[in-house]
Amino acid sequence: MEKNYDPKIVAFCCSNCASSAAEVAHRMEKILPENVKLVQVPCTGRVEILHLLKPFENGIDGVYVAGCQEDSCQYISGIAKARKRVEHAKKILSELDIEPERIDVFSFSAARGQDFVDMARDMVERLKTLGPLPKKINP
Amino acid sequence: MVIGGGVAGIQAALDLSAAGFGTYLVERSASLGGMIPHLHRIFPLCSCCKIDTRISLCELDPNIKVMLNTSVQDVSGKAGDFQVALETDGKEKKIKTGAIILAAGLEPFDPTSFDTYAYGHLSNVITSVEFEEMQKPTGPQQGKVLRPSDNKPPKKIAWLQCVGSRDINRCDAPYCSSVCCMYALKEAVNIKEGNGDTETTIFFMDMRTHGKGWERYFNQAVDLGVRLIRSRVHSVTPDADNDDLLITYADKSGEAKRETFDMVVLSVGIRPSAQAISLAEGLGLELNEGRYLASKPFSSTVTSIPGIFACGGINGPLDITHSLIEASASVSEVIDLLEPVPFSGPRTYPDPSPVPADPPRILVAYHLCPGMDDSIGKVIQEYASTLPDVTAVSGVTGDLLGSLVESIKSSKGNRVVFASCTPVTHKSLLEDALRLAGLNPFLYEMVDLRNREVTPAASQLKDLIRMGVARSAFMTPPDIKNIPVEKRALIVGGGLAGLESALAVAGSGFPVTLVEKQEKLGGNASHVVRTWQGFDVSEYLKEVISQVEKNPGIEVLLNTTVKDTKGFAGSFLTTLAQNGKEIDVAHGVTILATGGKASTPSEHAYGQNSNIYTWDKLGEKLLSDPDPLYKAKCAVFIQCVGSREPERPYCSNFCCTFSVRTAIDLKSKNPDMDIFILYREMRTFGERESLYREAREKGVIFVRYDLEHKPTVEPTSKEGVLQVIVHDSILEKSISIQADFVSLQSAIIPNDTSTIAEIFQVELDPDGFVAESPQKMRPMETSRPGVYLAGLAHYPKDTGESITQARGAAARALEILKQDTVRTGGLVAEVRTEKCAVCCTCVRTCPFHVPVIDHDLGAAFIDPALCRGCGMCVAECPGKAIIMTSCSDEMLNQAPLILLEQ
Amino acid sequence: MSEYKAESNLEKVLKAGHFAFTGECGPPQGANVEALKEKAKHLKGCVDAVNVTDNQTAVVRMSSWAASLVLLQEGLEPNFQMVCRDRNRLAMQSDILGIYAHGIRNMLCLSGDHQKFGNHPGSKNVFDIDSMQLINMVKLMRDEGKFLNGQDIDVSPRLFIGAASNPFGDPSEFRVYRLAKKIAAGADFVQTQCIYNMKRFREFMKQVVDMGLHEKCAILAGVTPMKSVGMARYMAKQVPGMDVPEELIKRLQGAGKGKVAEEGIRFAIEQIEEFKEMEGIAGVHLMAIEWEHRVPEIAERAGVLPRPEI
Amino acid sequence: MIIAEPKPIKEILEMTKDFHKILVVGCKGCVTVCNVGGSKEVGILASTLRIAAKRDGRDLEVGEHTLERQCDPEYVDELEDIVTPYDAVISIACGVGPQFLSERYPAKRIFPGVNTKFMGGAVEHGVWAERCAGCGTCVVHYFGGLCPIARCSKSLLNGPCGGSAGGKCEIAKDVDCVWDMIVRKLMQEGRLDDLLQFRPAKDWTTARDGGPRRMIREELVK
Repeated sequence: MEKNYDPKIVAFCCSNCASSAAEVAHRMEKILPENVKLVQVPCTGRVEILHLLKPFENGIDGVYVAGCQEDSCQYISGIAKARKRVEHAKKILSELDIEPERIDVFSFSAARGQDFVDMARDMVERLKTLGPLPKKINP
Repeated sequence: MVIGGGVAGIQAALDLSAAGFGTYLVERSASLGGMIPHLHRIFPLCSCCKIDTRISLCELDPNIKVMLNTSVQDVSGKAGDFQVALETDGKEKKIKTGAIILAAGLEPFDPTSFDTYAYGHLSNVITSVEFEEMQKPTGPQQGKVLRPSDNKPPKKIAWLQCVGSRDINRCDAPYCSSVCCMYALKEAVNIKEGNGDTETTIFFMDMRTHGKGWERYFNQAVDLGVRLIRSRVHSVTPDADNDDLLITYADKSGEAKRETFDMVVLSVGIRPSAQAISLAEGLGLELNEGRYLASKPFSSTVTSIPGIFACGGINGPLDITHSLIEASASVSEVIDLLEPVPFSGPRTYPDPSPVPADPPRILVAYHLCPGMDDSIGKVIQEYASTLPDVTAVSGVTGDLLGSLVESIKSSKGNRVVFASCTPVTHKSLLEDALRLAGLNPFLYEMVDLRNREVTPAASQLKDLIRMGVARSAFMTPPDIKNIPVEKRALIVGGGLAGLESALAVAGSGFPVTLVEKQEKLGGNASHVVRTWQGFDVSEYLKEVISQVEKNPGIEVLLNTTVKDTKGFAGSFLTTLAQNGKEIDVAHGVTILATGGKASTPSEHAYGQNSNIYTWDKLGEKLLSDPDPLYKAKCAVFIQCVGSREPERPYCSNFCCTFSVRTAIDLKSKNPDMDIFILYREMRTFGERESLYREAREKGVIFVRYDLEHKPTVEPTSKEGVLQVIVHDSILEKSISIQADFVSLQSAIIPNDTSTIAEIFQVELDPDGFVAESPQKMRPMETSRPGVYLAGLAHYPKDTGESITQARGAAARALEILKQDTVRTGGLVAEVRTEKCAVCCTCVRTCPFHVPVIDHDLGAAFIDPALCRGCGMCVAECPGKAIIMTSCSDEMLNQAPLILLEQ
Repeated sequence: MSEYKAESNLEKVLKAGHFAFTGECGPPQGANVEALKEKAKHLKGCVDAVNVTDNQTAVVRMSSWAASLVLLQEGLEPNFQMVCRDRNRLAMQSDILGIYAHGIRNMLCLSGDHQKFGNHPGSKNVFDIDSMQLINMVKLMRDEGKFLNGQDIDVSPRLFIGAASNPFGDPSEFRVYRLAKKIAAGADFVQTQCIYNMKRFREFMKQVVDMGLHEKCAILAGVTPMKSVGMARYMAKQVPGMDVPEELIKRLQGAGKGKVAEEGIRFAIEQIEEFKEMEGIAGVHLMAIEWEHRVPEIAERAGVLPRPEI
Repeated sequence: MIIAEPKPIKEILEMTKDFHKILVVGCKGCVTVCNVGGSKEVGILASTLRIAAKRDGRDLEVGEHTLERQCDPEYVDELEDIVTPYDAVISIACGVGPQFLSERYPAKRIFPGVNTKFMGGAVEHGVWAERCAGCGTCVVHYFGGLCPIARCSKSLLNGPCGGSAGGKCEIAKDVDCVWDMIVRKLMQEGRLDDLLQFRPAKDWTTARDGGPRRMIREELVK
């Protein structure tokens, strides 16, 4: 694995809990890692398998979905749906002999800013250990 | 004018403004929010972002003038014409107002005076409020709970209940603060969830979890391993050689015990704030023994002075839910009293310009909160202007709305990207601005400046701006309809709650259709003798019913049930069934006051002897022919019959008070009568505690029993005396009682809510009552917009609380009735019919059952007024036939790339 | 025209009102004729007829008609089994003609276990006709001398037609009717699934007798001695439509180490004793799977020896 | 409808590995309804192929298109221009699709992207079950409206085999015994006699056993 490799990560982030968590994180002056890019969605139930795969076509190393706790999704089953879709996307990656750990899903209680940032950092660490996708994947 | 900027005051101000009143919101401190910002979580939700939204709504509302750091000097005049003298940091100011709502709330009890707990002497003894501050992630300790003496995380924490509550001797607080049990449990649970090994122990007298969902939470806490000790605490003393604390207490059998903890939390009670008291006294308002406002019978929010109303902490020890209910209720009183006079007339909007086919022209506007680094502004300025399609960048301050509209117009933008610290709270602002500028109100994208490094170099900031701009470029305007509001309320249920809300709605000039399935009005109230304060209910009920019947604005339909309802907030069409024939009613709002009833006991020999009553039957008897009861030598009340058991894990809330109240009344008729109340927890919460004391003074005998050893009732014959055997859990022995009659306080169950949920498509809570949505913060709203909630359908509650909630629900409902049109469409899912394979996937996926297959259309149909915009169907549709302009596939597929362009 | 339908030994024994006793013998998974003969030796003289299974549990074995012929040479009377899984109606009818031509006189008609259980799970099953239709087809060939298509047969096969019945299968309330249906379709004798739950079986037989089915057809009760506790458990759990009561398992466990097999046999013998007395039961079908060598002993102790010569 | 399932990606990769311009073609018919061959799945398969190509550095161009139906020539014709630049096509319609495409575009290599399973319906969102075996002579009315030919593992017509236990089929605990259902239903309706009636051997000529089937409706034929 090459030196100071900096993975690129996309996080689909529900505009409720996950965002509030981000806010709390901010108040606590916890900084989200540079290389994690947030894409807000009204609810993680909006995120499709395709949205989870596309980034890998385009040189991104990891994707995760950040949503509410199962019991506090204001759309009832949003995060549950997201989990299932993430599972499926993982399956597709592994069928392609790509580490399924590159995709994941996390739940946050709105008050847990710390968790939000930790999660992002963990993801960065995880991808550093996984290393970049085979060189050629980056155009 | 609303005095007090706590949660109640804020709600009152918002409701007033919604009802068309110009409102002054006076707060003596430097910020709105009262207690809540100090809390970590409010059962069952986290407190963050629950109150902020409302605060900023107040700040943005042209009809609410927020006056911080302001105290009330003097009030003169009369209802409709008050003059209030205010002082804002030194400067005097006189303001005229038609009515005043006192929302000057409560404050925590200060335990310094108690030597027992050595608060102030021992650093590891803290108050629950201090503890909560520690738990709050955004608090000074960033959510880390550490014991003050050595900054180590405590391993063994004790909570001491009723500190400054239920106690006349040491502090004049005869009442129960009614929130402490819950918050102690909450704090303990949160600690345990953080670290399972922390030992948590609560020393309590009665565990009072009498509110909606509380009992379940209580059970969860116990399952989580929170330890509960029924006891009285003698003293907290320092442990010999370290900072640990030694608690000496008497357990339930009276035996003295000692145990060491490394931290002690005092669950301090609440009391009316000093300011509230002085204010009340200044106004010459009557205070009760607990130094709360003495309210008018059946009107908890009406004070002794016409035109002055009160809600929240000043009326008694109330939790958030009840403060909110009272806030709305007090507003409905104001609406009754005054014609609304707004500060600024209703806005007029130009028709939105047709879908802009021309390329996106994006205005990037930003708003920095106080305390944010101006350099952020610079970064935005410089960077945004370099981005494609951006025609202008401008920072907005002061009158956000005005300056936004201005910059939109001057920049000729057709999309807006708005960067601010808490975007969610600016939604309505942006939509208004766009509409005023003649644009589709949904052509905006919000950039979340939260969670950003304060240093300008922050490339994340740039990412966000880039993203916002890109996303807005992808946006196409969704189509929007304005639908006229059906200015009528449908109220389901002719019980007291239904009647009260009917009067409140009709009182403000909107017609009401009141539906009752029985052949007469009155519901449960018709067999309630007195409120806990002792007011005569049957008299009052007669009065209310006659008012309703006299009121030309109220159409009463008896023997009528609801068959079906369709439509959405502002425009419902409901089909009623009245003995065979169907009636259609068009209405803008619905209030569910479908009530509840006492369940029929399956135990205690109920039905085998004419002297065994349930509380409602006893009430009827007391009203129709009380003498036999008065003559009784011995009466027994059994509590928690079917409540707080595995199959019904909730507390029926008012039964304890009912029994104590009735016992007192019986005693006063016949002092020689022996009265036993067999209870599990005595839940005379709040000011009802005084009744408990009175009953004990009058010689009513209270016997505590456990779920494991329930009392038994032996009917000797069909009429004759009853033998009641109860195992006294304190004396640890069985007592046998010969009773002339027995009253079983059986669980209160809602009336066929499953059907109601079916018809009105509202969510139910786990106990089968209609669910609030969102929980706690909207106690009169159901999960379906435009459908409101009052009375027993919501949760068991006594007459007074039902009335208050009913009036509150009316006030909430007016918010919609007062509008002329409701807007549908916007950030919702739309079906592209030509692509639809009518596969039912969306029908099956939607959590709210919104999509239907429209056979004329030959495609799925998603009612924009009902769609909540989660996008789940969009993601699931196998034919990609459903789109979401605000969050398109293109957007979600492109966004990551855009972020990657360095 | 003889008084018999097929003149098989089994038919004669039953007609003569003797308590019939049939055995079973699974063909080898190969062409090992010696092994087959070995098994046959044990059964000889102890039973009236020997069922020869047809790829039982969908495991490939020497074809049942071939194995039947071997037994015939060894002087035993085979009860040729045929399942619907592996043959369509053409193959079935030709085989039927074939076995009759070679002197086989009994035939048991079965659906057959699904191939999923066997050693060729990937195979395609046939199930052109079902067991009921097979019974009826054999009857048609015998009594009316016609093929299934209605064409005349030149010398029709005269076979004693057997069917299987599982009193413990579900839906239980229908089982007796299914038996009635098979009898109506043409079954001359019926061999039941092996019985362990005597209580349920008695109830079943009561229904049978009430409906008078035992007068239309000879019912042979199926018996399989338990060799081990493991076997009992396996049958209880794994074999669909098998009912092994817990107390039997306990009883076997109770027997103690090394004595389980003996206990199993003792139970089997008790069963046979009861069947002798049970109304409607015409005999016992002993399925001593891979235990042929114990059959003589069991027969002896059950007091069904010597077998009648007719 | 016709129910299908996606082929394992490895299999698809293997069969298309020599091609550099691939068109993925979906169908708006049954396979869209059973969430396997609609435009959403087209997108997912296409993306998967691209990722795979990038993974091992092959240059691959993947096109996406979804036809109204792949079982009607008019719609298949619509591919005329679209298909030109591609040298291979993956059809994720039922087995009919790849064949109509192969016949219409003989110059292109056509690959199936799904495995066609059976004729059935959705018992709940995401769960489909077989209901019809297309035997050509429907007799469900004899059996309480339930088809033993499609739903009994042995296609028995005269009652349950000995393997029926607890309402389940002998082949697997999660397979319902249709005969158990039939018997209970008819007994409830008091139609035991129907069950006792002997159902003779079925004439399979109308089924697949009668050879490849075609249907001509003279009144429709030009």
